[in-house]
This record gives sequence, structure tokens and C-alpha cells, in this order.
Amino acid sequence: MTESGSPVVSMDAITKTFPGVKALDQVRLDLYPGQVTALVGENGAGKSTTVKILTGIYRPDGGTIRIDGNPVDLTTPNDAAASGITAIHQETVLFDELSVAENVFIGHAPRTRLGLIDRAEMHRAAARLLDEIGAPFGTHTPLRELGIANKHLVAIARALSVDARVVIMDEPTAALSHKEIEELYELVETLKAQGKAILFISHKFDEIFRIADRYTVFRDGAFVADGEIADIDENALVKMMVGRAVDHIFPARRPTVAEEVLQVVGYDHPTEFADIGFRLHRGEILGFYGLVGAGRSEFMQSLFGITRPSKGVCKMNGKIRVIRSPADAVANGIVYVPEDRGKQGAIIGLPIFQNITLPSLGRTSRNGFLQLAEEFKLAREYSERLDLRAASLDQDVGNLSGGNQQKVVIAKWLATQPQVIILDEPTKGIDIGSKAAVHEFMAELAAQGLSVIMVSSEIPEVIGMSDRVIVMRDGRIAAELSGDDLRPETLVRHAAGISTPAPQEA
Amino acid sequence: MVSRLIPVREAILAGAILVLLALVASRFAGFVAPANLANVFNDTAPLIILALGQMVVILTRCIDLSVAANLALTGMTVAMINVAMPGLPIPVIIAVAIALGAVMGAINGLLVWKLSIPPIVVTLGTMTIFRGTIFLISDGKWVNAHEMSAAFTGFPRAAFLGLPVLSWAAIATILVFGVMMARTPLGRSIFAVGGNPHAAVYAGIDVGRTQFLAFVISGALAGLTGYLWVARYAVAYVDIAGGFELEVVAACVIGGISIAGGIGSVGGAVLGAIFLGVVKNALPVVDISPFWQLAISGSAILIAVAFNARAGKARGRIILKSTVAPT
Amino acid sequence: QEDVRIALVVKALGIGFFEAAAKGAEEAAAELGNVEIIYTGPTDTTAEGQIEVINALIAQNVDAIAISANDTDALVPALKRAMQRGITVISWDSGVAAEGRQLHLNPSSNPLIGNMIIKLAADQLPDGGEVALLSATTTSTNQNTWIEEMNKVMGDYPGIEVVATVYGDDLADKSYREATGLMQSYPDLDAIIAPTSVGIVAAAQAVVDAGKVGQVNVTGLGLPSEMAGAIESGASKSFAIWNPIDLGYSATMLAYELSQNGVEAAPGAEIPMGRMGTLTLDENTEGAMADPFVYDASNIEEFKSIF
Amino acid sequence: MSDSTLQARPETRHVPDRLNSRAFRTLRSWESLLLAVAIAIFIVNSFASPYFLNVWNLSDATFNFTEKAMIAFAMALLIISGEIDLSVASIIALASTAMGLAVQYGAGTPELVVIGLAVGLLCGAFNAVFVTIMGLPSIVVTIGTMSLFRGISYIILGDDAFRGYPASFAWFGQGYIYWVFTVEMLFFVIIALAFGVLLHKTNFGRAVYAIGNNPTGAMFSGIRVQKVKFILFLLTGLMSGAAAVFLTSRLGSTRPSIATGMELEVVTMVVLGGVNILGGSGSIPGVVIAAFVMGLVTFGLGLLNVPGIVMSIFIGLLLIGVIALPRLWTMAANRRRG
Ligand SMILES: Nc1ncnc2c1ncn2[C@@H]1O[C@H](COP(=O)(O)OP(=O)(O)OP(=O)(O)O)[C@@H](O)[C@H]1O
Ligand SMILES: Nc1ncnc2c1ncn2[C@@H]1O[C@H](COP(=O)(O)OP(=O)(O)OP(=O)(O)O)[C@@H](O)[C@H]1O
Ligand SMILES: [Mg+2]
Ligand SMILES: [Mg+2]
Repeated sequence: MTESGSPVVSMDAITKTFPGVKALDQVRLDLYPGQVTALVGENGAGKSTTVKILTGIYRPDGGTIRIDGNPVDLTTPNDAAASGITAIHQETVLFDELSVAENVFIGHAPRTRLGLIDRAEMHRAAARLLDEIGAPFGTHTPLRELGIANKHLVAIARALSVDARVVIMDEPTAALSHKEIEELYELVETLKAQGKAILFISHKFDEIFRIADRYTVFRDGAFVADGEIADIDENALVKMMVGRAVDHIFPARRPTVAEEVLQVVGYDHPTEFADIGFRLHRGEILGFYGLVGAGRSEFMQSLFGITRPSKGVCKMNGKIRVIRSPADAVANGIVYVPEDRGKQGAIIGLPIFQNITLPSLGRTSRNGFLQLAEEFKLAREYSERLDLRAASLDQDVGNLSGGNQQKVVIAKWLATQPQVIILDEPTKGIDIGSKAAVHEFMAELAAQGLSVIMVSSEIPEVIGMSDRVIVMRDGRIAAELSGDDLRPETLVRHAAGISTPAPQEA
Repeated sequence: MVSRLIPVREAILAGAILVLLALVASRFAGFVAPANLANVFNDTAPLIILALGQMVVILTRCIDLSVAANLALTGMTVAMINVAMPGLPIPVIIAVAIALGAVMGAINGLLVWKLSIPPIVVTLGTMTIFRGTIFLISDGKWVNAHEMSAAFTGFPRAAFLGLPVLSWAAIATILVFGVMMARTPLGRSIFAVGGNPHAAVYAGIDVGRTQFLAFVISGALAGLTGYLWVARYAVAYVDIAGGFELEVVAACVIGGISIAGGIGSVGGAVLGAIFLGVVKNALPVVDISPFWQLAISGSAILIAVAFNARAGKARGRIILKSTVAPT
Repeated sequence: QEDVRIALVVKALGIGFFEAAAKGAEEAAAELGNVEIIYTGPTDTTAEGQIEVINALIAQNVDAIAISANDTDALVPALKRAMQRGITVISWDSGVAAEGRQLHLNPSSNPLIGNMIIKLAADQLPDGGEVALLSATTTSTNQNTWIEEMNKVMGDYPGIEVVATVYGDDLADKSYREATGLMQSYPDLDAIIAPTSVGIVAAAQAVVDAGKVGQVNVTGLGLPSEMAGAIESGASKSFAIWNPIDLGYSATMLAYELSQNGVEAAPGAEIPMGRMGTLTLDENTEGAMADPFVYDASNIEEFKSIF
Repeated sequence: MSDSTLQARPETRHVPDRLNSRAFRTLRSWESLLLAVAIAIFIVNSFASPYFLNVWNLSDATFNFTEKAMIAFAMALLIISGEIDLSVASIIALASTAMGLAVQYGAGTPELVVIGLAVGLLCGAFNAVFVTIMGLPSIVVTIGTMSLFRGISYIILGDDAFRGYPASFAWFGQGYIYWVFTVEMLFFVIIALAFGVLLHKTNFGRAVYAIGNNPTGAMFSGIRVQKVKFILFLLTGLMSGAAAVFLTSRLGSTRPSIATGMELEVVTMVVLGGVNILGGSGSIPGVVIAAFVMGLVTFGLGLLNVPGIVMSIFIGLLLIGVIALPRLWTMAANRRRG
């Protein structure tokens, strides 16, 4: 803390409580001009909450924020912007119905002398910003026409449209492709050179070690440590984060060749995927790898009956099954744990036990009439099996933490006693500790004879867990790999569509 | 590819209106005479003004069912003021009407903003409360033409450049809204709040406050219309404009304002109102029983909403397309 | 001694005509001495609204109900129940089907009114011409009866042609629009006959706004207080109405006679109604009060402050 | 307290079924608040008018809410599922017109009832097609059909009225089962029980709640969301048809303006009954109590000869007040706490 001068922003003893959760407890954070500070911590450590406090979206319950040593009160997002703090938030918070330029400038658009919005100037300025970050689209384009990655670029442009001294990036690379990530790194360098203080939040350690100058670690809403990146290595950082050493070993698996459970032939969809076919055996874990947006989720949802394929056949235990709705899928023993937990998984507003029994009501009820005792019995059985942490079974599932919500969703499906379970990004946004638990559990399910399809974008997870991997690219199967072919380079090559054979030696 | 979607929607609506006019003209040519069209516009002016106010409210994901009751209460109040103080100049009357309407809008807005009661519940309640209040203040009695001052009833029909002031009021509202929605921060915030309230918070826009302002705007316009209405028909009583709120919402829906908020345009709302106005004025002229009117406007709403939903349907992500294009 | 409670139920509260009738009822009450008038009705002209009012009156066990009905048939079950509970029921102004009341008091006789409204128009058109009808709500009985009676006597007015009948639903704005529509559809229109107090005012306003004063004469049935302006501007030369004060007075007197003096409302009966003389019931147990009265520039000043 | 014990023996972690007893939950519920309001109104009424405490009068008073309440039960399910039907009053008009038309062709009472219910069902299906198959927002669709259905009645009837219903038809709206118990009251009770069981005791009811809270999640859980919604629109149409039978029987005639504005009273009743207008929560007992509250307010004020429009002020205030007061109270409590 010596050579870099005094911090631009300094948070001290900041506390923030949500009903039932102490999200931040007396944390501190300093950001220095011309330096990138990485904020690391497990899921729920309070990183995003810190961002929201710095940008005036939440008000802290206690503590002080100083800018250039002077205490400030950031009550609204506009206060924060006026103080020179800008952020790219974890969620894309933009407006589909407005144009790109308006998304960049909403809330602080240039005005004419009459006080009206100066459209010409706004588009000029937006074009300049987009140019700077290499965005390949125009300022008049309505946002809804952009893909998720391009939307992220708009969010970045928006953050840069404020003449800021502090730029915050909350997992900015999560949705970006390799090339765009490189461009982002360059941008960070430029910003650094301009003397801006940057707060960078990421779960990817390679990234952190590549661009950060300093680090701050939070654990369970509390400050743990900070310092210079140069003085620390990855293992030490992880240890501070988790509070213990983690050497993540994937559970050992002994795949046995068993009978075929599921066979998919020639699944087509007019716009999203084509010609998908594979077989799945009892007790097998089949990985689906691909770059984000390769169409894996789309296909899985179609297999689960959400969207209808234009052609294709699905056979369960050798018999052809027509699956037109999730109800059909469940009836045939196929269940799907979706990627978007909050929207598609848990039914927030209903108690835990009702969430768990929802697809199994046919079994717990008699002639269509509910039997609460049976429901509680079923719910208790599966919540205990998954080690659910909750105050009671009639508590609203919305009050649970994300990880426990995920458990409820899995319990819901296991209670239907399925034959095939599809897990879509089961560890996405889950911290290292919980990740291992999910992996153990998957292995256990497979060992019990359940067939598992795991969609994942993380190479170590795919390789560590799968018996076999299907790589998808642009809505089609690019390769099916197993055994010795299961190497990171092969996966990446197929996923990215690089046709030249990989050099045997790296 | 470039989004000309909204203008297309409006062009179709405008086309429908022209077809309608042509059909009417084929049976009664006088209907499309400029003087008569001006009449139809004048007749539709209150609907246009209210539809614009309602549009703002709907854009922010709310709904204002109390506009007609607000209109009636303001109308009765200014009529009674006029009876009590016939000498009060018209600008003062108009200011009172707008202020009173805005206050009623503010009541709706505050209940939505500060107590987060769903707008449909709030305005359902205030609708009956405002209506009942008219009865309380007037004792159920009518205010008739001869009790009103000549200046009071004369203002909306006074001609200016060939059009009555009532029409000019609608034209002025359209222009002000055109500028407000497109070129002011408030206008853009209204779209933003309706389009994505969550993101609006991050953009520093106060969602509740914007909804509050939308209700105030809608209320103020209802107040203004209240005076114009009462003065034009030269009568005020408890039930004036009864059920008009649904016609106003219908005009918005026909004009392509999405009930889910965030999507819509000034042109759409105006054309939606004009469509209903033309239907309403044309039926007696072409000798279709007026009993058909209700069914026709109902069908128009259904067709419009089905059409708008089709035009606005999400097109999926189209992952496969990239395989067609050279990589 | 307990007051006799007579409920005067009107189509809708707040209409000048009925307010005047209530005045007449109070006059009758004062004359009778021990009568309490309950002036009530729904706030919109619906049958359902009147039924709720009637139920409330039954519950209060009033002595008599005198009603101007929004619907001939829909009120019958409720009024029957009232009669079963021993309440005297009569209708006035706008009637109820015979099984739902003991007698009906017509303000005037329908033939006289039918003749009067066409005569008022024809008197201003010695050379004949086009007239149109602007009726009130589509659900009110009396309008239709009068128009029917009018059609019966059309032969007496050669050269007068009824070109259209439109409905203003007793709403000011709708009536106004319908009147405007009439003038557009029939550029040679000479007169608009509106046998409804709401319609006639709206039509007069429409004529003034269209700048057709002198070309189109508005006539029909209206209230002097509401029509004073139209007479003054010349949009209306003359119109007619019976006196609603007398009507309310008579209805109250009749209700009192039936409920307190044991008078039987049988066909042919003659029932006294105070200063208004006696009512003679026809075979439908209906009776007419008096002739309609014509108002024009010569007498409007005198009456406009009364009702 | 639980934290330390849980930490002590993590391997036998036990999640209790319920945190609070049933009595505690009942006491804190919306229904109890509403019941208190109903009792208060009852007491005020009995002091305000000497005619109030009379069985015949109380029996008469039920007419002004039983028909609305029948629709309100179906509407409650529909609103809990996140949809709404504003066309119910117009369905009554159309069903009543159809019955009137049938009378002209000599239909008897059983045929009339079948026709009334069938038209209601058809109208419900019409709404359902637009909402569930075409995926349009129900509030807009039903504002449209609200005009369309009543418009058809106007086209058929114009300024005319259908009358001449058979004498036996009067039983539904004017008949008594036993002493003061009306036929309408009997059906009110039966329908309330049926909907109460359907919503609270069956798988279908559970699906309705799930859909109202999270339609996507419900779909991903294997619930046939569109089918459930379709059935709910059918039920609402059917109940409107039933209400049309009772109302027509009570009035003994049909005009196209029948039941004008009733949709808003039905929605008011549902919301007053504690059903969340945004979907996801609510109960049938709540709606039953709300029906009585509205009936008592109108009847009590009617006895004082208060005009209907002034009564509606009370209903409006009740609607906003009952929702606003608890929130204001919490806000004040929070402020006091600091
Ligand atoms: N609006 C809220 N209401 C209630 N609890 C909240 C809210 N926002 C955050 N929390 C809780 O606060 C804690 C910190 O959340 P936060 O989003 O800051 O975590 P994070 O470090 O950003 O995690 P991630 O890496 O998953 O993004 C979590 O326990 C979370 O559940
Ligand atoms: N361009 C886009 N517009 C709207 N939503 C998108 C877009 N891209 C992705 N999404 C949504 O965001 C979520 C996650 O995006 P992601 O790119 O992982 O899609 P995905 O279908 O899961 O990809 P994959 O098929 O590779 O798993 C998904 O629910 C997806 O539907
Ligand atoms: Mg975060
Ligand atoms: Mg995915």
C-alpha cells in the first residue's frame, strides 16, 4: 500500500443485512488509481453486494465510503455516477426495446439547449465508444436484435460512457467469447493507462493472475485479506477464499458397460439444432461440451418436451416414445434440471415440500385429491437424502440460498424416480466447495444406475466427470469423444471448429 | 433487418382506417368531406387525449381505470365552480381542471409508488371513489347548459384557424407527447421502466417515481378532458363518460401499446383512438344499426392484439444460421 | 301515531325531472300530514339497481312504493315480493307490467303525447318536411309507446316524413353524436323530435354547434329549466312536458289512498288524487293524469326556475 | 436456538415439516382479518338500522351477492393462476340472450339451463383459445370479448327484451328451499364447497398455485400449464353461465344491458378476499367472507337508503384500505424500530 499512493475509493467497516442474511459484515476495500484490484470470494461472499453499494443501488447499514479521503453518501445510482463510479454489472441490465445508443446513454444523455435529448450527439458519442471496444454493430440497432455477448459489449460501453475514475467489472467475461475477452483485456490496459481505478470480479484464476495488480478476498461476507498479486500464488488465494485447502479431485468412477437406456436419432429443429443422435447407457455419465450458445440447452429442452423438434425419434429402453411436453418426458423417466434455477427450476412462492412433490403428485395423491401426510413423507425423504439446509419444509423455497434451491430442484426430480437425469450447467455459479459436493452426488447417482447427461462449459468438469463426451458446435454434433480422446485440446478444437489436426505435442 | 417494425404496425393501422373511410364513403360520400372529417376528429379529440395519458401509464406496466371517473369528477367540479363564480376566467378554470385531475392521478400514483398496491386494484378502487364523490358534491344534481356561462361552454367550440379549440387541444397534446416521449429523459425513462424495471434501477431511474409521474400525467389529461367534455356537451352529471375508461384502454390496445409495458408509440395510440372514433361516427351515417358498434369494437381489439402479438413474437436464437453463413 | 312511509323510486337519482317529482311528493306529504317520503333510486338507469333499492325498501317494510321503472318486466318479481309482504306498489311515469303493481299512473295519455310531439314539429313546417326521431334508452317503455302512437296519427300531418329513428341511450354525449350524425346523413332535415329530456337538450346543443339554428328545429319532451337556453337561442321553438311536480304529487296521493284508505285498484275505479282531481283506471289498471303542456318563448321564463 | 443444535449433530440433520402451528397460521391470515371486518360490519349494521336483524331481510340480502360470488369463485382460481377474465358480465348477457331466444322457440326450463351453461362454456372456450393457444394477454383479450359478447346480445336484441320465461324457471332466482333458505343460497354453498375443495384439496388446485407463482417453472415441472388455464377459463365461463341462469330467472326477462359492470364487482370481491391480483396466492374461504362483507355493506347502507353510488365509495375504500392499512402499519412499525 506504499508505492501506489492513496486510494481513490476506500470502503471501511461496511455492513449490509438482508432479511435473514448478513451479506456484508464490516468489510473494507481500497481501490487505487491506475491499478486493477481483483475481488475474489466464493458464491455469496458478498462481491456483487459490494458492487451494488458502490454504485448506489443498495444503501449500506453501516460503515463509511470515502472518495479521495472524503466521506460520501451514495444514495442513488446517479450519486455514484456523479462521484465518478461506473460499473458493468453481473446481470445484463439493459433495455430490449431501446436502441443501442439509448441503452448506453439512458439517464445521462447529452441535451440540447432546450433541455431535450440531443440525439445526433448521443449517436455520435455512442459510436465512438462502440468503436473503442470493437463492437460490430450500429448505434441505431434495437438492443433486442443483439446476442448475449453483444449485449455485454453494450453494457461495457454504457459503463465507459460515464467519465469515471473508478470502473467496476462484475464477472465481465462470463458471456464473452475468446476474442472478445482478449479485447476486454486490452481495454482494461487502456483504462489503467488512463489512471482509472478498476475493480475486477471473476471466478477464473487465470484471468485474475493475468490482469490484476492487487487482490482483496472476502469470505462469507467478511473481509479476509488484501495485497499485491505479485506476492501471492493461486493455491494461497484459494485457501484464503475457502478457508481451507481445496484440492479438487473428481470422484473416482468405475464405469461398467450396461444396457442402453436412451437412444436419440436425428433430432432436428428448424432454427436451433440439427441432426442430433446418440445413445445413453445405464449408470453412464454423458457430458455435453460446447462453447456458450452452441445449442446444448436448446436441444436438452427439446428432449424434455419444452420445444418441439421438427423431426427425430427418441427411444427409451428400445421403445419409441413421443415426447411433446415435459409431462410426457417425466412420464417416460426423463427429467431436466435447468440452467436458470430461479425462473425454470424452483417455484418461488410455494413451500419447499410442494416444490419437491409437484411432479410426483400423481403418486402422493389419491384420485386427484391431495394427501399432505404422503407429501411430507416424500419431501422429508429426499430433502434428508440431499442434506437440505432449511428451517422447515413449509418454508418458501425463495428464502433458501441458491445452492439449497438447486438441491430442492434436484430432489424434486429424484422423487419422480427417473431413469435419465439431465443436468444443465449443474455447477454454474456455484463455488468451489459446493461444486465438489455436486460432483460426488452425480457420481453416486450414476453408481445407483441412473443415467446422467451433464451439460457443462467447464473443461475440467467435463473431463473429470464424463464417461463419454459429445461436443456441440453451432447446433450440431461436432464430435463424440471418449477414453484417450478426452483431452482439453481436442475438446476445444472441436468446439471451436478448428479443422487442422492438433499438434501432438503442446 | 433494421427495425422499422413499429412504423409498419402504424402504417397498417392507418391503412385500416383509410379502408374504413373508403367503405363508408362508398355508401355515403359526404362522410369523407373535409368538414366532416374535421368533425370526426373533433369528436374523437377527448379519446385521443385520454389515450395518450393512458399510453404513458400502460408503458410503465400500470393501468389507469379511473380516468373516466376522474374526468367526470373534474368536469362536475369545474362546472359547479363556474355556476358559483360565473366570472372566473377560462384559463383559471382550465388550470383548476388540470390541477385537480393531476391531484387525483397523484393519489393513484402514490398508492402504487409508496404502498406498492397493484395499479389495477388501486384504480379500480379510486374509480368508484371518484364517481361516488361526484354524487356527494353535486347531490346527484345535474349542471345544465343554461346555468353555465357562455364563455365556459363556448371555449372548446370556439374556432381557430378553422378548427375548434377542442381539436387544437388534441393536436397540442399529440405534439407535446411526441416531443416528450422521444426527446426528454422522462419520456425515455417511461419506456425503460416498462421495458425492464429491474434494469431501470441500475440506470438510476426511480421506477416508482416514474410510475407516479405517469399517473399524474394521465390524471392531468383526464382533468383537462373533464372540462372540455363538460363544456362541449354543456351538461355535467354523475354518470358522464361512464365506462369510457375501457374505450381508452381499447384505443391503446388497438394502437399497439403492449399491456405488458415498454412497447408502444404516440402515433399508435392516436391512430387507435381515431380508428374507434371513425367506427363510432360512421355507423349511424352508413345506417348500420348502432347496436353493432359494441361488437365491432370488440372484434377490432381482438384482431389488433392478435396481430400485434404476431408481429412482436420472439424469433428464437437461430443458432443454426451461423452454419449457413461462411465462418 | 307512526308516519306513513311512501317510497318514491325513480329511474336514477339526480335527474331534474325526478327531483321535481320529489318536490311534488313532498307537497302531497305536507298536505296529508302524517306521511314520510323516501326519495330513492339507483344512480344509473338499470333494472338491477332498482331491484336492490326495492329489496332494501322491502326490508324496511315501507307502506308503499311508487316507482318509475327502468324495465317493464325485470322488476316484476321484486315488486311482487313487495306486494306479498303487504306493501302497496304503484308505478308512474314509466310503467311496470300489470302483475308487478296495483296501478300505473301515466303522466298523460299515450295517444295525446304521440300526437303532441309530431304536432309540435308539424306546426313549424306548414309546407311539410323531413323530421327525425332521437329516442332515449333502448330499454325504456314509454319512448317506444309514444313513437308508436305518433306513427298512428302520421296521416293527419301530410308532407311530414320521418326519415330516421336513432337512440341516444339517455347519455348526453351519445345523444349529441347521434343528433350530429342525423344532420350529416340528412342535410335537408327540418326537425329533430326527442321525446326525452336528455336527448332534447343534447340535440339542441348539436344544432347550435352545427350552425343550423333556424334550419333544424328541435322539439319533443324536455324540462323548462334545461331547455331555457335552447328556446333563447332559437334551436327549439317549442316543446312539451307534463308537470313533474304534479306527477310526483299524484303518485303520492294514489299510493296513500291505496295503502291507507283501502281503495281497491280495479278496472274502472276512480281514485282521488288531491288537487289533481281523480284518476280513472282503464282495463289495464292504468290511468292518465293530464294533457301535456306546451312551453315556448312566451312562458319559459316563468317555468324555468320551477323545474 | 436451532443453529447450535444443528451444528452439534450435523449427520442427523432433521428439517421439521412445519414451523408454526396451524392455529397460529390461521390467526395471522388475511381471512381472519376479513372475518373481523365482516363481524364489525354486522354489529354496526344491527345498531344502525332496526330492520337489519330480521331473517327474511337477511335472506333477501343474499340475492345481491350470491350470483357475483359464484363467478368470483371461478375468477379467484383464474386470478391465482395469473390470468383474469373481464368478460364475465358480458357472458351473462350473451347466455341470457341465448336463453331468451330459446324461449321464443318454446324451450322449457331444463333446456334453458343447459343452453345458459353451454353458452357460458363456449364463451369461456373462446377466451381460452385466444389466451392459451394464441398466447395473448388475458386482460386485453377479455376487454375485447367483453365488448364482443355483449355486442352480439345487442345485435340480437337491439332495444327489445325477451320475456315469457316458463313459470318453473323462476325457481332458480326466486325460489326457496326451506323456510328462508333460497335456492341461490343453496347453490352458493355448493359451488363454494366445490371450488374450495378443487383449489385446496386437489392436484389441480396445487397446479393452479404453481402456475400462478411461476408459469415457466410449472411448465418445467411437467405441469400442462395451458391445459390448466384452458380449464380455468372454461370454469369461469361455466360459472358466468350459471350466474346468467340465476339472474335471468330472478329478473324474469333479458335485455342486452343485463349485469352491466358486474365484472368489476366480481374482481373487487376476489381481491377483497385476499387473492393476489398478480397471481400465486389466495383462498376460497377468503372470497366467501369477502362476498358476505360486500353483501353486508350494500345491504346495511341500503337500509339507510344510501344511494348505490355512495355504497360504492365504501366498497372502493374497503378495497384499497384493507390492502393499504397492513402495509402502512408495517411501514410505521419499521420506522419506529429505526
Ligand atoms: N436482494 C437480496 N435479498 C436477499 N439476499 C440477498 C440479496 N442480494 C444478495 N443477497 C444475499 O447476499 C449474499 C451475498 O450475495 P452476492 O450477490 O453479493 O454474492 P457474490 O459474491 O456476488 O456471489 P456470486 O459469485 O455468486 O456472484 C448472498 O447470501 C445472497 O443470497
Ligand atoms: N441472444 C440471446 N438472446 C436471448 N437470450 C439468450 C441469448 N443467448 C442466450 N440466451 C439465454 O441465456 C441463457 C444462457 O445462455 P447460453 O449462451 O448458455 O445458452 P445455451 O442455450 O445454454 O447455450 P448452450 O446451448 O451452449 O448451453 C439461456 O437461457 C439462453 O436461452
Ligand atoms: Mg455476484
Ligand atoms: Mg446452456
